[in-house]
Amino acid sequence: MVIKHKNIFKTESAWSNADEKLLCLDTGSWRTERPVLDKEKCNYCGLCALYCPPQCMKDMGDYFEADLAFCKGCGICATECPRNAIAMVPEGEFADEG
Amino acid sequence: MVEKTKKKSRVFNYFCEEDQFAGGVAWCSGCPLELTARFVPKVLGKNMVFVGTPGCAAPVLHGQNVGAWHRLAYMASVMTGVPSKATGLTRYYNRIGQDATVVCFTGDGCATDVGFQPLSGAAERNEKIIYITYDNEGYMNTGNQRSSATPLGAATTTTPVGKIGRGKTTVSKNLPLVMLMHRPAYMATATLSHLEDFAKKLQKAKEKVKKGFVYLHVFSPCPVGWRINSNMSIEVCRNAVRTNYFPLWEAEDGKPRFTVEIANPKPITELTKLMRKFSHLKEDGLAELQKAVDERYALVKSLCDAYK
Amino acid sequence: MKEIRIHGRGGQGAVLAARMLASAFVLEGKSVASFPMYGFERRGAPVVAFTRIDDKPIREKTQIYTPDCLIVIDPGLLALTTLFTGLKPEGVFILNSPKKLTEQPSENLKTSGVVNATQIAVEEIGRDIPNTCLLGAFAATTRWLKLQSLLDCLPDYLSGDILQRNLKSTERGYREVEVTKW
Amino acid sequence: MKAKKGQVRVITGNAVGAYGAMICRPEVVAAYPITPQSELAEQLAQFVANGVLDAEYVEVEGENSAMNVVLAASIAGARTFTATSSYGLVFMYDALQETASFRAPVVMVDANRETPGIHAVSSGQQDMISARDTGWVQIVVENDQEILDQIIMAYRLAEDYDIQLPVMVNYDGFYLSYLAEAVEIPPIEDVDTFLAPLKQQPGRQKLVPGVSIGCGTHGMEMGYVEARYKHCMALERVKNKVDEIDKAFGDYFGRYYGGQIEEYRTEDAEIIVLASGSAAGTVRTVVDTKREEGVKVGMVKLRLFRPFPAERLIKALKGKKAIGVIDRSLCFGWKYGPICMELKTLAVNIGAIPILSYIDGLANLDVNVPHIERVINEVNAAAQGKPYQEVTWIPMEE
Repeated sequence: MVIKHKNIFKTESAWSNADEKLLCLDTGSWRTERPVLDKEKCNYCGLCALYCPPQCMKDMGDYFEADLAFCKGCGICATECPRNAIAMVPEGEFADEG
Repeated sequence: MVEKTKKKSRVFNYFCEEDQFAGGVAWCSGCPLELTARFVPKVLGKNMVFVGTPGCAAPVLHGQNVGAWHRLAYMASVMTGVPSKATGLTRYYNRIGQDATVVCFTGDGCATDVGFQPLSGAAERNEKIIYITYDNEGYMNTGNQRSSATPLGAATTTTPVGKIGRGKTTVSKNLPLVMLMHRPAYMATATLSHLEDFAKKLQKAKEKVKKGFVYLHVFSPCPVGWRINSNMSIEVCRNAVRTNYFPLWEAEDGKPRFTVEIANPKPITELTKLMRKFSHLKEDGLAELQKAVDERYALVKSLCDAYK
Repeated sequence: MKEIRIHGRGGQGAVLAARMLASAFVLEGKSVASFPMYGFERRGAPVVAFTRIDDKPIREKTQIYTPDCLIVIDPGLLALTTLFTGLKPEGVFILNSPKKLTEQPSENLKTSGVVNATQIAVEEIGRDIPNTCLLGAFAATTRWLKLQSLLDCLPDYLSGDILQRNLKSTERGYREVEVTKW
Repeated sequence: MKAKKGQVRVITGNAVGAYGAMICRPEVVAAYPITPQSELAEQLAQFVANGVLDAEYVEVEGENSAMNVVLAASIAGARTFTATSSYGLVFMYDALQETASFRAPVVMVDANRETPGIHAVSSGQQDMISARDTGWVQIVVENDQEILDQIIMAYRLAEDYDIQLPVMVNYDGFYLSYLAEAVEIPPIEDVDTFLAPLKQQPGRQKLVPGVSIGCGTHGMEMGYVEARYKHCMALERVKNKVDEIDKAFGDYFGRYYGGQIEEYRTEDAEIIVLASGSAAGTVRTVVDTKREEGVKVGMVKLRLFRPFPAERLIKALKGKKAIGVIDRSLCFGWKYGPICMELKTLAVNIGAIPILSYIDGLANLDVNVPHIERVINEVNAAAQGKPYQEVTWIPMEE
């Protein structure tokens, strides 16, 4: 038998190693809407960041901003914001951004 | 700029670790399980080992060949072996003086059904393990089939509604109370709307696990399976607490106490209206569900009162 | 034999579309085989589904590596590098997109049918479920299947108001698809 | 360099199993009692209670958990031990496969007993047979001393860096588990010496908290194929390794067992009886008496069942005129017994000779002397060209 396969695992059994390969999905592409913040209303309480399931809200010092690479557009931040400072806007509005 | 009256929420202070998961992972948008999975290591710290099993968490908790979706040590198990594997790990780490928090992380399908026997065994042996159940009241990873945590009257793909079928015909197994009867070192119910309550319980769990078995039951509604709009899943958790559908309580060494008491609970319809899981229930069905909720709450309350 | 490969995301009805297509061809006396490929089901995760049609019974049980026709339900998937691999010469391409195809996406691709199925689905069904609309576009672009066969098979899968809305969405896909010969 | 003479005790097979485990210094032990193995689990608990065995002894709520406890502890780096039988073994079935596929070097004793379906609390190798595709190494012993010695050898095999596989040491329930024989228990320091070579080998992958490494990742496409291929190649390496370890054991402790198989009076034999387990002892006696009557018969004792010792069997059986295989179990879907069925796959290498399958010794029935005499007579007749019956359920014909 002539083996052509190059080993995937260094180990005998199936082990993963995050230092060698941390996987990540382009979940940002799942979105049909994105959160848009009205900074006037925001009081930096951070509930949007705390409740965000992908925990992808970045702390910008006096407000939080969703990382659009991962935000799935679920809209929880908009629902949970005590000051209704976040609106969910259809992706179509940003289509030309490429 | 609005004058910054409020400082950042206190919950941020409970975090002792960065988010251990990659930004993009395979959980549905709006899923409370994703929040739970990311939240737990932020509070418990990185020096933990996850033991997980097929279920909604598996595609993220367990890797794909060499690739992993997070930086935590983990062991993948089938549903029959989670707390018993955790036992093997915690016993050996304890023996060699390796500091570690061994955390089982399974759904209700494993905890209340397939893996109930080893869970009960590990609890009775008071193993130094934190067992966390994310309870979405059914087998959601495989498309919303019923589990023994599925409530009375709920529609699932194996308890469908039809000319005759009216959803699940039996009341769900009350796993938190069953685990109370195992007298664990510490146990608690928690959910994602009450993050500070959840964070406090995780910190207490990390302390108490040094003494013995810890059980955490996290109410984690499934947007897809329960047909909730993805932006409403935290609100569903909140209303579950406010209707006493999912009371928040804890117990140290078997003595239960409420951590959040609802002065005047809302009717169950405040919860059921947020989802289509119960949409086929008419007044009689909703009344029956309300009765089941009230009875269950009364039982927990009587136990808490007994230890006041 | 015709081999059709459908690319979508979890929750967009790719698997259902493949099966509906098979049912429609059965109404025209064809042998069919349809199956999906995905690991765990996740809303948003890529899914591929296959449908084979032939005059004689279909015996292969493999994925489709050299499709005669590609149906792409989510325009985001155009970024998938492997999308066009194996497309047969004279290949047909059905795309759900709000934008026109300005240049030939792949040299083997001779015919393309583009329609804003998401838009039509939102208008007719009230939600972004573009699969039936794209099947209408498929029938118009390939001419391998009569529209009526598609409409006749939908009741096996849908009923009531949802059925009526999907019938309209399919018809609009059939009429409004923009067919281009490259 | 030879080991010192050990202490001799007259104890049952089960107690021997406990001693065998104890002197190998396991760190995590989990066992659930089941007839006929219970005394082993009790003896281990007693060792721990008396401070003779320093191990985490986990009183599990069932065999499935027993296997999971030792599997995980082993993956964390511990030396582990467990023991079960029949119903318990099949209850572990999913964990058995995980233990082997995770390549955890767990050592387990299986006191063989009929599997459930037809409820029976009696001896038979059906449980071992029913677990032959779980990826474990399976070895079968003949007497009490061999139980102890094989457990020591099992650790040196399982934890060998080139192997990294769990090993199941099988002995007949009832016939050995309850049989008291004089057994030499080597000093624990000598066992340490015998197992010391393992310490010079590279360390295997361990699960450590705080380290971003995960055990049991999904095997995706070629990842899965690769892991299975490595597992099967390791099983191939087991065969020579078993022979090497047997030699090293004999050189040091003075007792050789033959490794994968033992060949008893086979050099000039024309016909062979293939047997395994405690029945092989009885076969030896009948071979001797038949030899005195001028019958050129020998015995091959199968010790290694998984991986199947094909090469050694071909070498031992090539050129013989006929073979009789005594199976103490059955093979659903084949008329032959399982060991016979597997031996038949080697027929093309051994030669077109009669291979007679005998099913005997189920459910505590004896593989007794008259049965073995009948086997040898029929095989001898077949060797001389007389017609023969391919499969015989001996008890059914009495």
